[in-house]
Amino acid sequence: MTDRLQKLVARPGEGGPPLLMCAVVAGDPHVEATVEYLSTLADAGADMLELIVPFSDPTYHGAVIQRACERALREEVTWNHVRQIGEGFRQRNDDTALLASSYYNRILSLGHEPVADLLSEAGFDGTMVTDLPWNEATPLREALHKHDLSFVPFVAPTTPRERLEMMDAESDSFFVWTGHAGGEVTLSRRDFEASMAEFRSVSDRPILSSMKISSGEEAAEVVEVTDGVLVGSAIVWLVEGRGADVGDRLGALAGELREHLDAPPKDQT
Amino acid sequence: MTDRLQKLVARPGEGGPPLLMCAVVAGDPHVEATVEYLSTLADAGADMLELIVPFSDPTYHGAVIQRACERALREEVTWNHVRQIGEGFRQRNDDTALLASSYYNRILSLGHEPVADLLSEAGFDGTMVTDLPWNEATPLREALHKHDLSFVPFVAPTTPRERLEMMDAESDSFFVWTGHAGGEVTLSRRDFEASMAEFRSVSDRPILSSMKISSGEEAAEVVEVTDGVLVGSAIVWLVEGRGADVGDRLGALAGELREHLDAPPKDQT
Amino acid sequence: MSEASETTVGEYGRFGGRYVAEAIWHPLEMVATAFEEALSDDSFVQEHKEALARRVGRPTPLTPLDSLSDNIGGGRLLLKREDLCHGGSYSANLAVAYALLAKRMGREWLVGETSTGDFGVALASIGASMDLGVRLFVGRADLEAESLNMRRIDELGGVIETVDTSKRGAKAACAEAMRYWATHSSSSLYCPSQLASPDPYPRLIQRFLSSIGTETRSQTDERGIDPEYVVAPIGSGAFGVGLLGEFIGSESTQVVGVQAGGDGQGKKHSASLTYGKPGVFQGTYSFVLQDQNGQILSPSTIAAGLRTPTVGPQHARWAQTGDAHYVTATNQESVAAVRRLARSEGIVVSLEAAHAVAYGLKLLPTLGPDQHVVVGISGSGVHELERLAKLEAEGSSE
Amino acid sequence: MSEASETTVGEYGRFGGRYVAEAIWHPLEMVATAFEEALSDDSFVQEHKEALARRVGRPTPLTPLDSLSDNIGGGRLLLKREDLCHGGSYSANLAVAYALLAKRMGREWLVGETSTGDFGVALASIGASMDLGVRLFVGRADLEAESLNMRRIDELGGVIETVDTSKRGAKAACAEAMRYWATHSSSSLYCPSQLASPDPYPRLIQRFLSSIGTETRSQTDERGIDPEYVVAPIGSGAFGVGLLGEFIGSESTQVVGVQAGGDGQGKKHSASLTYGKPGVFQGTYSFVLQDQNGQILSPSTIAAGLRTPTVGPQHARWAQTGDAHYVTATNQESVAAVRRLARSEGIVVSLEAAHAVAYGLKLLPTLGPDQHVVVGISGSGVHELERLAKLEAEGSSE
Ligand SMILES: Cc1ncc(COP(=O)(O)O)c(C=O)c1O
Ligand SMILES: Cc1ncc(COP(=O)(O)O)c(C=O)c1O
Repeated sequence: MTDRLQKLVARPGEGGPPLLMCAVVAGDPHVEATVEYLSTLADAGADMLELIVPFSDPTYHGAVIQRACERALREEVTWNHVRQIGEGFRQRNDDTALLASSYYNRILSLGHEPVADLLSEAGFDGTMVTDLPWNEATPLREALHKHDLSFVPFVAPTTPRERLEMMDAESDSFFVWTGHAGGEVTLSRRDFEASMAEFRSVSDRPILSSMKISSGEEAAEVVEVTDGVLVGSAIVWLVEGRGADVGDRLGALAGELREHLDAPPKDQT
Repeated sequence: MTDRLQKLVARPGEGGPPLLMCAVVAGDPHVEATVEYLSTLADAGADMLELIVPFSDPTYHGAVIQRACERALREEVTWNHVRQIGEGFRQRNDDTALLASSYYNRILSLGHEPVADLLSEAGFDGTMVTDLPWNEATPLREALHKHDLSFVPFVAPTTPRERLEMMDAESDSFFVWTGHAGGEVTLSRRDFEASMAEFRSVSDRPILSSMKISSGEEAAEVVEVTDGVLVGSAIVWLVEGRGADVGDRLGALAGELREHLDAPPKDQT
Repeated sequence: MSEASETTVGEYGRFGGRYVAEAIWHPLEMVATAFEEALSDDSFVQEHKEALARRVGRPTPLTPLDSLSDNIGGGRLLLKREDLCHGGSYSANLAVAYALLAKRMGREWLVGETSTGDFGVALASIGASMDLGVRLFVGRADLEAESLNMRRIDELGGVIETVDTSKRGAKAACAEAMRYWATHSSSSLYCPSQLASPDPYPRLIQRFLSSIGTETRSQTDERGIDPEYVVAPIGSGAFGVGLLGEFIGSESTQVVGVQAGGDGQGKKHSASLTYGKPGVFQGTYSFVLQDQNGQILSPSTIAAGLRTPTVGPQHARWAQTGDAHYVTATNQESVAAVRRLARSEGIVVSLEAAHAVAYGLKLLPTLGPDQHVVVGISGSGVHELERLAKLEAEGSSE
Repeated sequence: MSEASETTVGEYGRFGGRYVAEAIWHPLEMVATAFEEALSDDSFVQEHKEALARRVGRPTPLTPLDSLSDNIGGGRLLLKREDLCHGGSYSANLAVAYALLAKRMGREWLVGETSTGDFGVALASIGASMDLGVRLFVGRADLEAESLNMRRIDELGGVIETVDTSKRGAKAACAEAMRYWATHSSSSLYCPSQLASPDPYPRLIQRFLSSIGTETRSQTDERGIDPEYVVAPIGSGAFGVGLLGEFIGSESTQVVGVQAGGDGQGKKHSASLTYGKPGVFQGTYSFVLQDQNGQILSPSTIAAGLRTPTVGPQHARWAQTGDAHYVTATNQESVAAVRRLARSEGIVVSLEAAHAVAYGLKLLPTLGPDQHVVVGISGSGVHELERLAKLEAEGSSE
């Protein structure tokens, strides 16, 4: 783990405010804009940023991110562009964690070691790979760990306890809960809370919830039982609108999310 | 055999002129016209007349007679109409042979005996049944013979010698040679002559040829090796034209045929 | 109605015979002779058996319909699946036999008629594989309605001769094919699909399709079943004679043929055994749809393959002796049976076969769980789907 | 190209694995467990065997093409006829197995994708007969191009979910089906038609389709033949693994997979084993058509069923070890093969199968009269005829 990520990951355990992670698609609509958007989101209060490296077939993502990937693909986003974006962002920001996410074939096309080298050099803190489950990730994880980079595991409603235990034992940073897989969120509030309780009984690591959150209120509700949120579609959807004021609107959404996350929990004061 | 038919059938053997048989479809275009046409043809020189009793599915006939049957069917030609036609014709003519032809199912629908009774009473001399081969004809033949009516057998290019012998032994009047079965005449002149020679070696009975003859010249050529002709389509085709002068045109064709048949054979004088 | 006709060849009681133009008598006699000789030639019989296995795909399954039987309650339904033959219908069985016979006789062409196209496809297929030309007579209405099959025939190199008739069904094409054969009998073998044909075809067809029945018998034996009913769709009755023949005379099995009841009003139908009278048509003495003048009436049914005004002489005979009984199913019942079978068993059968299924479905509730109904599926319904969709769109069933 | 991936489950050398979203890992694990248990349960194995006989119509024939072989000269060609399975393609074999497994697991729905519609028809058929719902994901382009099969699915009560994509082939539908399953895994069984799927599907598909190969083996044995070549069309490779698996490692038989060479220019094709590189797609590590950035490239071929950018991991493995070799046939060669086979043998095969036939036809002249080529026919070409006619009209072959 990088020091930067370590500090953030420790925060919930120390009673600090919930974590806010925001996602953008690299190269949507072009590489320079992406650096701009990442900075804006960080400035408005995002603790962590997910840079989605577009893949031709984003099987598990929803329609909004699928469309964004299609837009970005017209730009032919290469690993060099990813390096540029990381370096560009790090010129402006040194505290906010930056994670590259993609599908495994994009990693394989460059190779585990070169990807780890590149991410490390460009100031990333780790990766998430949508179609690389923990069991299959050993080669990539080993390459990343040489550079103190993290491989962030996903948890799903279907993840059984043994897998949670395995991932908790082998992982180093935090978890991302995906309550859906591109489709609608199908879990009831009760099931969601039960899942989080089960996770809690296994692991002390923070868990961020990714479940199509699109407003501060929704975020505040979710962090009653998790340690933070990952907001993807709602951010990317603002980019889709384009226009000159995308930056302002991104800042406004991130600010709203931050504000609600920092407010004391409704029920427990 | 009726006396009338007997006289005609004997004629070729006695060195008389070839036989001319003309066919019309009963009820085409209506029953009264049919009587008219038969009389006209007889007056112009036909020795025998075939009254085709229309059947819904004249499988083995050519397009001209098929269309004529369709026209006649609109008139619903019943056996009673056949009786009327026979009686009407006999009021005007007592020498010309009259044969009813049809498909077997029309005979069966009334019954063998009733058909024989009716034909006899109405002045017919016999029948031809297109889809009733000699082997299957015993019940009908027996019914006809009670009234001295004839059942005229067909001979085809495919008829083997044994069948000729059988039919010659069992039949009483004459034969009709069909060089086709609704389609084009496929036999070459040489094959035709060979067939007739074979027939001659088996039977002394007269044979009339039905092979889409449409002019006096064709008729004259054919009777070089047969004892006469049966002209069907060419007659019926004239009726198809309709108009007021059908009778005149029928008479003209029959007259032309008669004239050429009576002229001395080209080669042998 | 008239007195009985005394046939001299191919008799089934008073039915059958060879009522054809003189030009065809001897060609038919040659086919009859070749057929008899072939049957007594072990190598031909063996060749035929092998061709059925390798070309047609025999044996075809006997599929128990457990889900449907459970849902309806009562007896158990099983299907004899000729829809799984090469080409999707039982026709391949007959086509293979014709081709082998033609080869044996030194004929270069197979000549036949086709209305649904099934038989045409079967003939064209086997013709292609045995270097035999195939000439098929098809009514214009059938040609247009069955474009998929007609395209298939063309792809297989078959020659299609259009017969100008606006009525669907084999009648006109049959006449034209026979007429053609009359003048080409030395180079070609006439291959009727209709059991209602002049001798020797009824006996030839029965023999060459008999494996459908004998195979069913051994499959039921294997499962320890003695069927209460064996049911077949009957148009001209070729498939029916193949399946039912084996069970005729059985003490324990009732033999049922189902004809097309059309609109169910007794007016527009193809039910010669119910509404017809004995007569001669298509070269054989059998039950015929006809008026009081002996004119042939137009058959009507949603199932083109059943659209024939007459029926093979064996069925006329069995109807008379009571060895089999003949019933009808309507257009509506048959469409419903296609749907029902598709939805509950995943098997899409032809509308022809659906007539038998419809009757089988009616039998089930009258039976107990140890009683079995075997229904013969003459062909697959893939090519019917377009029609069904259209009917649905029109909101009618004829 | 990257270093090898070390898979932990479902390995075929360095290929295979289970590369899926976390949400699907455990559902797949449950399928894997159920599959293993089912295999060691004799009653399941027996039930499966019986279903293959009664529902699918196994055994399918091995048809010797004497006429075609005589004409070409050289070796002898035989076809393994999966076009005679229920529904007209080998898919029925797999669909039956999925349905039995789903029942065993207490699942109520079968979820899958279909591009040519063949697999969809098979799944809908068997689903109907076993009271299982069937939900099929189909790309819009495929839906329009394969209207006959789609209508059939509808008739069978299958639910079609349109996936909005203008490209033909299983890719988009596959993703959507898996995504749907991720949130419905407790009530439904995911039933991929593609061998290029996450573990346990490659091994499950190989096992459940193995009867194609073992049956072929016993049929060649019966005829006293030891084939020189066994040839199968390879899209994702499910049919291929079923047929070829039995012959892998044989000393005397060469095993050949034929992929779609498309235009023959090496640009528009679906030949992942010839032009692809190792990578992860559709949940498995195998050969993938991709650019240097790891983006998946669109496959192209006239045969929708072969239009996939990747291939099952077994084939990647066999290509690497040399146990099988993989070649291509072009669009043109395949269309010509359909025609040739139809005209000379009366068998209309799918364009997919035609790729293997095209290669088989090239092999024949290089062989002697005692040498045999067995070509696997994955499905019938009835539904191709409309397309062929259109191509002909356009005077082109793509
Ligand atoms: C890695 C990753 N990032 C982002 C997202 C999208 O997040 P959201 O829930 O906001 O749509 C997903 C969705 O599954 C994901 O897997
Ligand atoms: C009994 C009968 N009458 C008439 C005809 C027609 O005669 P034509 O040769 O003039 O067409 C035929 C033709 O086969 C026939 O069989």
